[in-house]
Amino acid sequence: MTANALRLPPEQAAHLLGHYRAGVAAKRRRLVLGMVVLAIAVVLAGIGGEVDIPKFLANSHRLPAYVWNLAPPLSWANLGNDIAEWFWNFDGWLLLLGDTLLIAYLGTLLGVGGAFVLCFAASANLERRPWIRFVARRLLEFCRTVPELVFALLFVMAFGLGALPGFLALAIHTMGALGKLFAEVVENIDMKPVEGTIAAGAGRLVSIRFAVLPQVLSNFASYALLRFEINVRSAAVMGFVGAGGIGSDLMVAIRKFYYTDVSAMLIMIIATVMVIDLLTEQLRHRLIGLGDRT
Amino acid sequence: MLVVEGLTRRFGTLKAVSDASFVIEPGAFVGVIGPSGAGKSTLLRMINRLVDPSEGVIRFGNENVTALTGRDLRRWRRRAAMIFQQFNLVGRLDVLTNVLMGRVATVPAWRSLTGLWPEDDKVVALSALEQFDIGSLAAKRAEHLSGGQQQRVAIARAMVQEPELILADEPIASLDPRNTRVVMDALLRINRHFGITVLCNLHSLEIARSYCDRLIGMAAGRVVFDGAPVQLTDALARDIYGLDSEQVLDGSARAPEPRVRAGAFGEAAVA
Amino acid sequence: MLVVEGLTRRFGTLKAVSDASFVIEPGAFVGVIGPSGAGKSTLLRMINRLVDPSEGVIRFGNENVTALTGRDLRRWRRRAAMIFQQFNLVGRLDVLTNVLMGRVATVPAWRSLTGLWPEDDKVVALSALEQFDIGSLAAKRAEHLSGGQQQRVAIARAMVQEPELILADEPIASLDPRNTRVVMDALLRINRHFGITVLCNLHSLEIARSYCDRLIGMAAGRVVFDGAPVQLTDALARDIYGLDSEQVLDGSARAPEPRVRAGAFGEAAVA
Amino acid sequence: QDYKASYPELVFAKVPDENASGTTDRWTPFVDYLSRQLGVKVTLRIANDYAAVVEGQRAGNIHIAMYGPASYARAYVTGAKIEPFAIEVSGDGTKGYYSVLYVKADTPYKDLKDLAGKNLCLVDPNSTSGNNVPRYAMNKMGIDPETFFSKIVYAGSHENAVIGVQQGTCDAAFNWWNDEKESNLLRMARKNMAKAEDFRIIFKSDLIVNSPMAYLTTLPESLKAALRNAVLNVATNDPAAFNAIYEGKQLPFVAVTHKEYEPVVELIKFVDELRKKKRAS
Amino acid sequence: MTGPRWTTGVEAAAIRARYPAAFEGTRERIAAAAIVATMLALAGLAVWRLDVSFARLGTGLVQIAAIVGGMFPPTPGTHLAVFMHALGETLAIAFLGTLTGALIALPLGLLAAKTIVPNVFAHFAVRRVLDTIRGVDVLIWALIFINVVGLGPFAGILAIAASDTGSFGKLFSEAIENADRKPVDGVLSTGGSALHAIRWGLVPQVVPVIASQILYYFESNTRSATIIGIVGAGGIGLHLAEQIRVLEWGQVAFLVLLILVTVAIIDLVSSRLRFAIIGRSTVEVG
Ligand SMILES: Nc1ncnc2c1ncn2[C@@H]1O[C@H](COP(=O)(O)OP(=O)(O)OP(=O)(O)O)[C@@H](O)[C@H]1O
Ligand SMILES: Nc1ncnc2c1ncn2[C@@H]1O[C@H](COP(=O)(O)OP(=O)(O)OP(=O)(O)O)[C@@H](O)[C@H]1O
Ligand SMILES: [Mg+2]
Ligand SMILES: [Mg+2]
Repeated sequence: MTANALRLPPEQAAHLLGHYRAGVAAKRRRLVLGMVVLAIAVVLAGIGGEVDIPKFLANSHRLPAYVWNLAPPLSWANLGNDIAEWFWNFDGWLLLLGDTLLIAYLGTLLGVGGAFVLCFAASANLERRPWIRFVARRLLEFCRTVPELVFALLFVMAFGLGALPGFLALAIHTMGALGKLFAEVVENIDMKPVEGTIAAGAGRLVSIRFAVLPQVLSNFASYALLRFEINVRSAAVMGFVGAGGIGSDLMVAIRKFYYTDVSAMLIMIIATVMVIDLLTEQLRHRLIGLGDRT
Repeated sequence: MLVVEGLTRRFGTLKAVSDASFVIEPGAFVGVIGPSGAGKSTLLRMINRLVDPSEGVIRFGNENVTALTGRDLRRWRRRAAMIFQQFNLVGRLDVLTNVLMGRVATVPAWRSLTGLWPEDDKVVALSALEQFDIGSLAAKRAEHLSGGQQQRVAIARAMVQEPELILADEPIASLDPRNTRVVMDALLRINRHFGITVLCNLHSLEIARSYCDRLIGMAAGRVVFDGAPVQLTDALARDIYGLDSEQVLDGSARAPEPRVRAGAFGEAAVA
Repeated sequence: MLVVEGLTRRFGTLKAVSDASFVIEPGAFVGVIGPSGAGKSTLLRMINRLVDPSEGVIRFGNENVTALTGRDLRRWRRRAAMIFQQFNLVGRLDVLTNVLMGRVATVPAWRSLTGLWPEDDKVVALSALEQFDIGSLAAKRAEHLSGGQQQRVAIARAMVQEPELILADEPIASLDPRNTRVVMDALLRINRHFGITVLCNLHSLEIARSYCDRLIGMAAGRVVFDGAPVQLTDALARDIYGLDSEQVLDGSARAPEPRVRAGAFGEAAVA
Repeated sequence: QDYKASYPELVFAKVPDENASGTTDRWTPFVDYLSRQLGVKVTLRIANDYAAVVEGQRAGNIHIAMYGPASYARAYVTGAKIEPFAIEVSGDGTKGYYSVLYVKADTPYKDLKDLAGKNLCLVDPNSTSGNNVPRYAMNKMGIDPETFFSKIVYAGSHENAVIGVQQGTCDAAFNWWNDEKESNLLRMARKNMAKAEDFRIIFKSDLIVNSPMAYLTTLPESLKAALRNAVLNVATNDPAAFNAIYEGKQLPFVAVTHKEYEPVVELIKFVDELRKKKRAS
Repeated sequence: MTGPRWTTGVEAAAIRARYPAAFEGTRERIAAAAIVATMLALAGLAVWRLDVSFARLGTGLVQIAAIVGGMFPPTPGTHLAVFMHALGETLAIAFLGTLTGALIALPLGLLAAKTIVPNVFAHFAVRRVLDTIRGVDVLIWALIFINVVGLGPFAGILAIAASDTGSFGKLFSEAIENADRKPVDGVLSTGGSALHAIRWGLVPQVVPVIASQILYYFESNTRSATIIGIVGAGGIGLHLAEQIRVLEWGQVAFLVLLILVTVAIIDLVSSRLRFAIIGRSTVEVG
C-alpha cells in the first residue's frame, strides 16, 4: 500500500539504482574477489592438508576411543574409595596447580603491563605517525614469534634454572600476543567519545583514560584473563625451565599413558578454567554494565 | 485502535513512565509532548516492545501487544514502525541497506539474510530516500552522513515498512526547516491518505499544534494532558514544561531583549 | 578574533566545505544556518581541529590554528569548547565524570588520571549540571540518560571548560522548549557577560534570529550569506534552504491547513 | 603378494632424533626404498611426540614405527600390539648408549656416593637417560634419591642440566653419552655453550639398548617378511638411502626380538612402581 | 590566556550540601586500592614462593651473547626447500583448522552471549562446554583425532579446529556482548527476527573484531609447533623445535625470521581487512 504509493517513476528509479550500483560496485567486487580467493585457498589448503572427509566419517565411531580410556574404574559400592584412588595425588597436584597459577599470574601481569603500554602506539586511530606504529607492531610480532623456548633457554643461561626464566619467557610472549589483540580492540572503538574529550583539551593520556578505557576495558580484561588461562595450561616452557607445574605433570601422565591421572588432572584444570571464566564474566558484565540493564 | 492501560516502566527506583492510560483511534495523528526526561521515548519504546513494561497492558485491535512473543511479536513490530531519537542505524552499512531493513519482515528470509534484496524492494527503498532528497547518498556508509541525513534515513526505513502505526521519536530534531516540513508533511500525508496512525514525540509545540489532531502531555512519567491542540492553553503548556508564568512558551518566539538580560551565569540556575 | 580563510574540506570527491572565508569579532554571537548536509558540522569540527582542513587557514588572534600540534593544539582545544551534535559522551562513565572532562586541561594530570578531582572542580561541574536541571543525575551512567539529558550534559562539559570560544553544533536539537530557553539563555549570558565568542549551528531560524548578532548561511559547502539577522530576508532564507517561494519558512509557523493538503505521498518528493 | 590389496598404503612413523636435525630429509630416501621394495605406497610421518606414535599404533593406523628404546617399551606396556624386528647398531658395533653423571672437573667428587646431601639435576621425568635409567641404577645401588640428595631439580632439557652444573644450581647432572666422540656435552662445546674440559664423568650406566623398528603384529606374515627383508638389507640394497639416515656413523640394522627389550620394559615398570610408591608415602 | 572564570559566583558550600554523594566516593577508592594491593601482594607471594632471584644475571649474560652471536648470520643451511615446503604445509593446516574452528564456534558464541540468549541455563551450559574444550590439552585433542584419521595433516586440522573452538566461542560471545545495542534495536523494531538482528545489526559491528581474532589465531597456529608437530604433519614448528634441540642457532634465527615475515604479512592483511570494514578514522590526539 504505502510502499507502492511512494514508488518513483521507473526511469528515475533506474537512474538512482544505477547510481547506487556504481557506488557499491567497488565494494561488491572486492567482496566477491575476497570470497573467490577464500574459496580457492580453502580448496588448496584442503589438498595440502590431506583432508579426507569420508575417512573421518567412516572412522568417527573411534572419536571417543581415547576419552573412553580416561574413565577411571568407579563402582557404586565403593565410590568413595574409588574416587580417592582416582585422585590419589590430589594434594600434590593442588600444590602444583597453585605454583602454576602463581607463575602464570606473574607472567601475565608483566605481559599485560607491557602490552597495555604498547597497544596504543600500535593502533592506527590513536597513533598517527606510521613509523611509531610500524615499530610497535614489529616489536610485538618479534615478542610473540620468537619461540618461548628460545627465550627460556636464554634466560636459563642468564638467571639459572627456576621459575624466573619461565615467567619472563611467558611475559614476553604474553606481551606480544596481547599487545596485538589490545591494539585491535582499540582500533575498533567508537571515536565519538575520544573526540569529546580531546575537544576539551585533553591530552593523550587523559583521553585514553576516560574515553578509550571505558570502551575497551572489558575486552582487555577478558583477553588478559584468557591469556592467564592459556599460561596456566602452557606446560612446555614451564617444564623446559624446570619449573614443573601441573601442565608438565599432565604431559608426563599423557606420555606415560597413566590414563586415570590424566583425567584427574584434566578435571582439576578444567575446573580452574571454569573458575577463571566465571570471574571474567562477572568482571566484564560489571564493566560493560550488563548487570544493571535488566 | 491502540489502547494503553496503566503502563508503567521502572528503571531501578525511577519510574520513567508511570501509570499511563489512553486510547488512540485508528488514523489519528497524535503528538506526545513534555519536558526532557518525561518518559516520552520510553513510552514509544514500550509500544514497540523494545522495552518491556513493568506493569500495564497495550492492546492494538484485538491483540494484546504486551503478551506477544516470537513470530507474533515480530509481526507486531512490522506493523508498528519506530523512528528512533538517536536514529539507530547500522553505521557500517550503506544507506540503502539500512533502509531495506524496513523490508526484512516481508522479504523471504534467504534473501534478506544474504542481502540479495528483490529489485522491487530496492526501488521502494530508493523512492523513500528520494522523497527526502537523499537518493544520491544510497551507496554511502550511514556513519558518514550528517546528522540530518541520518535522521532522514531512519525515517525512510520506517516508511518502507508499510506500517499501520508509526511511532516517531522526535523525527525532526536534527532537521533544518525545509526538511522539517518535508518530513512532517510526509507523515501527515501517509496519515491522511492511508489512515495510518501516527504517534509522534515532538519538542516543538508549534509543530505539534499545527500537525497533530491530538496532544498527549507527559511530565515526570505521568500523562498530564490529553486533548485537542486547541485545549492546550499556554498556561497548561507552561505547567507541563515547568515554566514560570512570565516566560513565553516557544523558544522560537523572540528572546526578551537578550542584550539587556545579561545577568551572572549563576542566576540562570534558578531562572 | 577568529579568521577563516579559504577553508575547504573534501571527503573523497565531495566538498563538504568549500572555500569558506569569514572573520568573527571577539564577543560575537554568530549563528550558522543552512540545510542538512550543508557542511555546518564539518566547519565547526575543522575549527576545533577534529577534522583537518584540506585547504585554507584558521587564525585566532595571532595564532595559526591550522598549524598547531601537540601541546599547543591541546591548549587551543581547551580554549575552543565544542558541543557535538551527537553529544560524544562516554556512555559508560557517569555524568559527573563526563562533565569533569571539561576540566582536564586545567587539572594536574595525576589528579585527572586517578580520578582524584579537586573538590573545586566537582563543585563547578555540579553547578553547571544544576544550571540545566540535571544535578540529580550526576551519578548516572551517561548512556542511561534520555536524549535531552545527554545533550545538556554535553553542554555542561563545554561550559566548565571556561573557553574563549564556544563551538556549538545544534545544541538544542533534542531539547524541549523550556530547556531550549535555558540553554540558549546560558550561552547568551556567558557571551554577553564574559565576552566569550559563540559560534552556533542552528536549525531553527527563529532561534537563530532572536539570539544571534550575526548569521552565516551555508549551502552545499559554500558560505552563501553573511550578515545581521535583519538582513536575512525571507526570500534569501528560502534560497538557502532551497524552499519554493510559496512555502513559509519556519516549520513552527502554522502548517497550511493540513487536513486539506493531504495529497498523494508521491508528490511530496518534488514539493 | 597378497598384502597389497588389503594394505594399499603403509604408514611409517618416526619421532625426531635427540641428536640430529633434518629428520625428514634423512628418512625420506629410506621410505622411498621401502615403497619400492614392498610395492605399496609408504608414507613417512614424523611426530614430535612419541605418545602420538604409540596412540597411532594402538589404533592400528601406523603400521611401522621407529621407536626409542623407552618409548617402545612404553608402547608395549600400554598394550600396543607390536613387535620389534630391527635394531640400530652404533658405529663401534655396540647396540646402545649410556647415561652418565657429570660433575665439575674441579670438584673432589669421585663417585655417586660422594654426593650425599648435594643437589642433583635430572633432565625431565620422561627422559630415559636423564631420569629413568639414573633412578633405576640408583635404586639398584640402594640409594633413595629423594633422601640421599638435598634437592632434585628437573632441568627441563639435557642442555639445561649441563648449564645447571656449570652455574652451580646443581652439583651433578645426568646426561646422554654415546662414546668418546659423541655426547651432549661435546655438542654443546661445539656450539660454545659449555667447555668440555670443565666436566668430569663419575658414573656410567649399563648399556641402554638402541632404538628398534616395530610393526603391528596384526600385519599378514607375507608383509612382515617382506618388511624384515627390506629393512635388514637396506645397507646393501640401497646404500644411499641408508647413508642418508646415519651419514656413515652407524652399521646396518640387525634383527631383534622383544626379548632384548625386556630390561627396558623392566625399567619402565620400575618407573611406574616409583609413582605408586609416591602414593604410598 | 585562559577564559574568564565565569564560575566564580558558584556557592561551593550549597552545592556540597546538595550533592554529598559526589564528594564522598571513598568506598570505591578503598575498593580500588584494595584490589591493587591484593594484586601486588599476590605478585609478592609469587616472587617469594617461586624463589625468584636475579643473582646469576652477570655470568649468564656472556653465554647469552654466545648464543645470540651464533644466530648470525641466519642461514637456512641445506634445508631451504624443506623449510619453505614446511611453511606452506603449516599455513594450509593452520588456515583450515582455524577456519573450521571459527565456523563451529560462531553459533556457540551466539548461544554463549548473554545479550542474545538471556536464558541463564542455556548460557551457563554453553559457556561451561567451551571451558571444557579449552581445558583439554592440545596433546589430548591430537591423540583423539589420531585415533580417527591417523597421523597426518588432517588430524592436525581437526585438532586445531577442536581446541580453537573453545577459545573462539568465548571470544566471539564477548565481542557480541560488547556490541552497541542501538542498531540491533533498529532492526528488531522493523519486525526483523533474531536472525535478522544478528545478521544486520550485530554482524557488521562484530565482524572486524571476529576477523581480527580469527587472523590472530591463524597467525598463532602458524607459528606454534605443538599440534602440527605432534600429529606428524611436519610443519615449520617441527623444524624450529628440531633446530633448537640440536643447537643450530643460525638456522633457528633463519626460521624465526621466516615466520616473522609470514606473521607480518598476515598482520598486514589483517589490518587492511579490518580497516576496510570499520573505515579509518583518526583524530590528532594532541
Ligand atoms: N566522514 C565523512 N565521510 C564522508 N562524507 C562525510 C563525512 N562527514 C560528513 N560527510 C558529508 O559531508 C557533508 C556535510 O556534512 P556535515 O555533517 O558537515 O553537514 P551538516 O551541515 O552538519 O548537516 P546536518 O544539519 O544534517 O547535521 C554531508 O553531505 C556528509 O554526507
Ligand atoms: N536504560 C535506562 N536506565 C536507567 N534510566 C533510564 C534508562 N532509560 C531512560 N532512563 C531514564 O528514564 C527517564 C525517561 O527517559 P526517556 O528517554 O523516556 O525521556 P524522554 O521523555 O524521551 O526525554 P528526552 O526528551 O530528553 O528524550 C529519564 O530520567 C532517563 O534518565
Ligand atoms: Mg527521548
Ligand atoms: Mg551537522
